[in-house]
Amino acid sequence: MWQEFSIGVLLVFIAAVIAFFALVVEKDDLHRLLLLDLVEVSSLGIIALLGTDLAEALILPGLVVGIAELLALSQIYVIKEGFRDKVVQGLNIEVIQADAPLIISVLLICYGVVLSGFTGGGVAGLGVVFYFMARGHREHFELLEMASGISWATWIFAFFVFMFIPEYWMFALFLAAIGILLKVMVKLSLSATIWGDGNE
Amino acid sequence: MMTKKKDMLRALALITGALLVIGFVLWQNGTLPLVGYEAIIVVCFPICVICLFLWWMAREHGEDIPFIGY
Amino acid sequence: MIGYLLFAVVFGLLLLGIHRKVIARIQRRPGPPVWQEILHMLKFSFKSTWIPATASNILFVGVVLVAIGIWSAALFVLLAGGSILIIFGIYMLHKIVEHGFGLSSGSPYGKFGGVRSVISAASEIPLFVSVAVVALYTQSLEISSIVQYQAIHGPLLFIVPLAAIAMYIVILSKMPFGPFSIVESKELVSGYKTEHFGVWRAGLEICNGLKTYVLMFMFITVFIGGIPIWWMLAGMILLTVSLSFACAFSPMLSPFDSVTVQMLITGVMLGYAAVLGVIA
Amino acid sequence: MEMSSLGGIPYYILEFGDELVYFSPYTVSLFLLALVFTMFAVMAKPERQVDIAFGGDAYYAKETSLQELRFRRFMAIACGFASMGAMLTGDIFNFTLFISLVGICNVGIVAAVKNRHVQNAAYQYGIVALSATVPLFGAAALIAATTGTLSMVELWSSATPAVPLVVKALLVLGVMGEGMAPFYAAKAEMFRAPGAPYVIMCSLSSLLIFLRVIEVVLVI
Repeated sequence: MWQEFSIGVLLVFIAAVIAFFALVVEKDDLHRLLLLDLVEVSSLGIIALLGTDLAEALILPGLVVGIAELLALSQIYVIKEGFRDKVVQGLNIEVIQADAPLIISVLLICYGVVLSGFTGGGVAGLGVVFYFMARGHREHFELLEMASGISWATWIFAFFVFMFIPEYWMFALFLAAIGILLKVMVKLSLSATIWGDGNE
Repeated sequence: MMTKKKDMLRALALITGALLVIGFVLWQNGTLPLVGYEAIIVVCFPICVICLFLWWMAREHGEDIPFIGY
Repeated sequence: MIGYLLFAVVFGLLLLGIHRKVIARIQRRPGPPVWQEILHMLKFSFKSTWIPATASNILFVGVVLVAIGIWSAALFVLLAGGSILIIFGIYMLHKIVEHGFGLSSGSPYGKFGGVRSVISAASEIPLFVSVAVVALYTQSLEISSIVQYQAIHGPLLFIVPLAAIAMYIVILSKMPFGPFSIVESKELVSGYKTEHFGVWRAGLEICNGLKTYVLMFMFITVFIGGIPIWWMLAGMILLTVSLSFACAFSPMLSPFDSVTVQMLITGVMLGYAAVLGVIA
Repeated sequence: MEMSSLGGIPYYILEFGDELVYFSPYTVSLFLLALVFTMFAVMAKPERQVDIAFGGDAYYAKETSLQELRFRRFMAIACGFASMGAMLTGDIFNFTLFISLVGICNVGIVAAVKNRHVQNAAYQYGIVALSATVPLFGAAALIAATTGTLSMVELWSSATPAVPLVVKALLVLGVMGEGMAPFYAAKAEMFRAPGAPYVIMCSLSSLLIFLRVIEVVLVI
C-alpha cells in the first residue's frame, strides 16, 4: 500500500510540475487564472491519496478555500479589466429562445429535489445555472445570499438536533438534506451570475 | 476643554502608575507571580509614560518649556 | 523590575549617545555630549505635540505604545532566560512598528520610510540563520540553556565565529548612521518618524533605548555567555564603540545595494549553516 | 528538539476531540500582537495620504470612500482573526487552512482600492497565493500520510515517526507563497494604497505566519 501511495504522490507531483510550468510560461492574465484551477486540482489529488475518512474531511475545506480564492481572483480580474460595465443579456442562441431551457431546468430541478442532499443540490443548481445563462437575469444578490445563509443555518441546526436529541433523527435528516440542497443550488446559481451585468 | 483633557491624562497616568506600584508590592509579597507582574508592566508602562508626557507637555500657546517657565 | 526597565532605557540611550560621540570624534568633530540622547528624550517629552489632520489617529498613537510594550517584553524574556525565538519574533515585529509609524501619518516621507523598512526584511534572515546555527550546537533555544552550554564549552564566539559576525551585522543594520540604515536616510527627512514629533518622538526614543540595550545584551549573552552585570555593561560599551567605527568608516548604501548586500550575507550564512549541519 | 526548549513550556493545552489549541509563551505573545493590531483595524480611521500633484506645487489628501473603507476594514478584521487562529492552533491542517485564509484576506484588503496599479499587484499576488496552496495542503496531507496524525502535540512525542525534511520544506514554501505581501512592498504598488490600519494588517499577518511556521517546522 505504501508502494502505491508513493507512486500516486509521484504522479501528482509530476502533474503539479507540468501545471506550474504552464503557469510560468503563460503570460495572459485570464489564461493564468484558468491554469490556476489545474494547479489547484493537484493539491486536492495529494489529499485524496490518503484514501481515508480523514482525506474526505480535509478535501472539503481545501476545496472551499480553493474555490473562494478562485472566485475572488476572477472578480478582481473582472474589475481590473473594466468588464464590470458590460451588459450581459444571456446567450443569444435561437434554439434556447424557445421554452426548451425552462423545461430542461424544471426537469433538472425536480430531479435534484428528488435526489436531495449535496448531489441533488448540484443537479438542481445546474438547472438554475442553465436557466440564468439562457434567459439573462435580473438577479438580486442580497436575496440569493440570504437564502443561502438561511439554508446553511438550517443545516447546522439539523446537526445540533443529531447531537442533542437523536430521537428526532428522521426530522434532522430531512432538514439537513433540504438545507444543503438549497445551499448548494443557490451557491451554484451565484457562480452563474457572477460576471455581473451592472444592475446590482 | 483643554484642562479637562489634561486632567484625564493625569488621572490615566496616575492609575497606570498606581497599577505598576501595586503590581510591585504584590510581587514582593509573593501573591503575584513574576510573569503576571511583567504582564502588568508591559501593558501599563507605555500608557503611563505617554500619558505622563502628554500631561506635562507644553500648551499650544504657553511657555516653550514647562517647569522653568520661559 | 520597573527600576531595571528604566535603567535599561537610560543606559540604552547613553549607548546611542556614545555612538554619536565616537562617530563625531572619528570625523574630527567635537560632537554632542554622550548624554545628548537622554536629553533629547526629556526635551521631546515636554514639547507640544498633536496628531496631524491627515493621520489615522488611533494607529498613530497606538504604535508608540506597542513599540515600548514589545521591547519591554523582550527585555523581560531576555532576563528570565526565555526562548530566543520570542526575541527574534519581537525583532521582526519591530519592522511592523516602523511600518505603522510611517504609514499612519499619511506623509509621503513617512510612507517611504515605512516601505523601506519592509523591503529591508532581508536583514532578518541572517539573524534567523545565526539563531539556527546556535541551536545546532546547544540543542536548545532557551537563553538559559545557551548560557549553560557556554559555561561548559566556552564562548560560542570562538565556536561559531561566522554566526557571531552575522548577528553583528544585523545589529549594525539597526544602528543609526550605519551602512544599512536606509530607513532613516536623509532624502526622506527622518524616514518613518518624520511625523511623530514631540511626545510621540519621546516615546520612540524610549523604545530606541530599550531596543539598543536588548540587542547588545542578547549579543553578549548568546555569544560570550552569562557574565556579571558590570562586565556586561562594559562589554556593551565596547560593542557600541566597535559598531560606531563600522558606521563611521562606511558610506550609507542605496536601498537596492543595501538589500543586495544583505541577501549575499544571507546566502553565505545559509551555506555555512548547511556545512555545519553536514559536519554535525 | 524539545517543545519546551523552543517556544517555552505550554501553559495550557485545550482539546476539542482531536483538534487542539495550545498556549505557550511564544504562541500567546504572537496571538496578543495579532489581537492588538486587529483592534487598531477595528477602531482606527484610515489616514488621508498626502500626494503631490505631478508637475506643480499642489498637493492633495486622498480620501477613502465609506464603502471601500467598510469592505477593507472587514477584510482586515477577518485577516486578524485568521492570523490569531494560525498562531494558536495545534493542528497542522487547521494551520494550513488559516494560512490560506490569511492569503485570501491579504488579497482582499488591497483589491478593493480603486487604482489599476494596486489591483494589478493584488491580482499577481493572488495568483501566487493560490498556487501556494498546492505545497501547503500537500505538505499537510503528506504529514498525515507519513505519521498518521495531524496533531502537533503528538508529532512532538518521539513515538510518531519523523516528518521527512522534504515535507517540511514544502510547508515552508507554501507559507512563503501565502505570505508574500512584504515582498510585494518592494514593488510598492500594493503599499501605495492608502488605508494604513488595513495595509499594515497585510504585512503583520505575513510576518506572524512566518514566525509561527518556523516554530512548527522545528517541532514536528
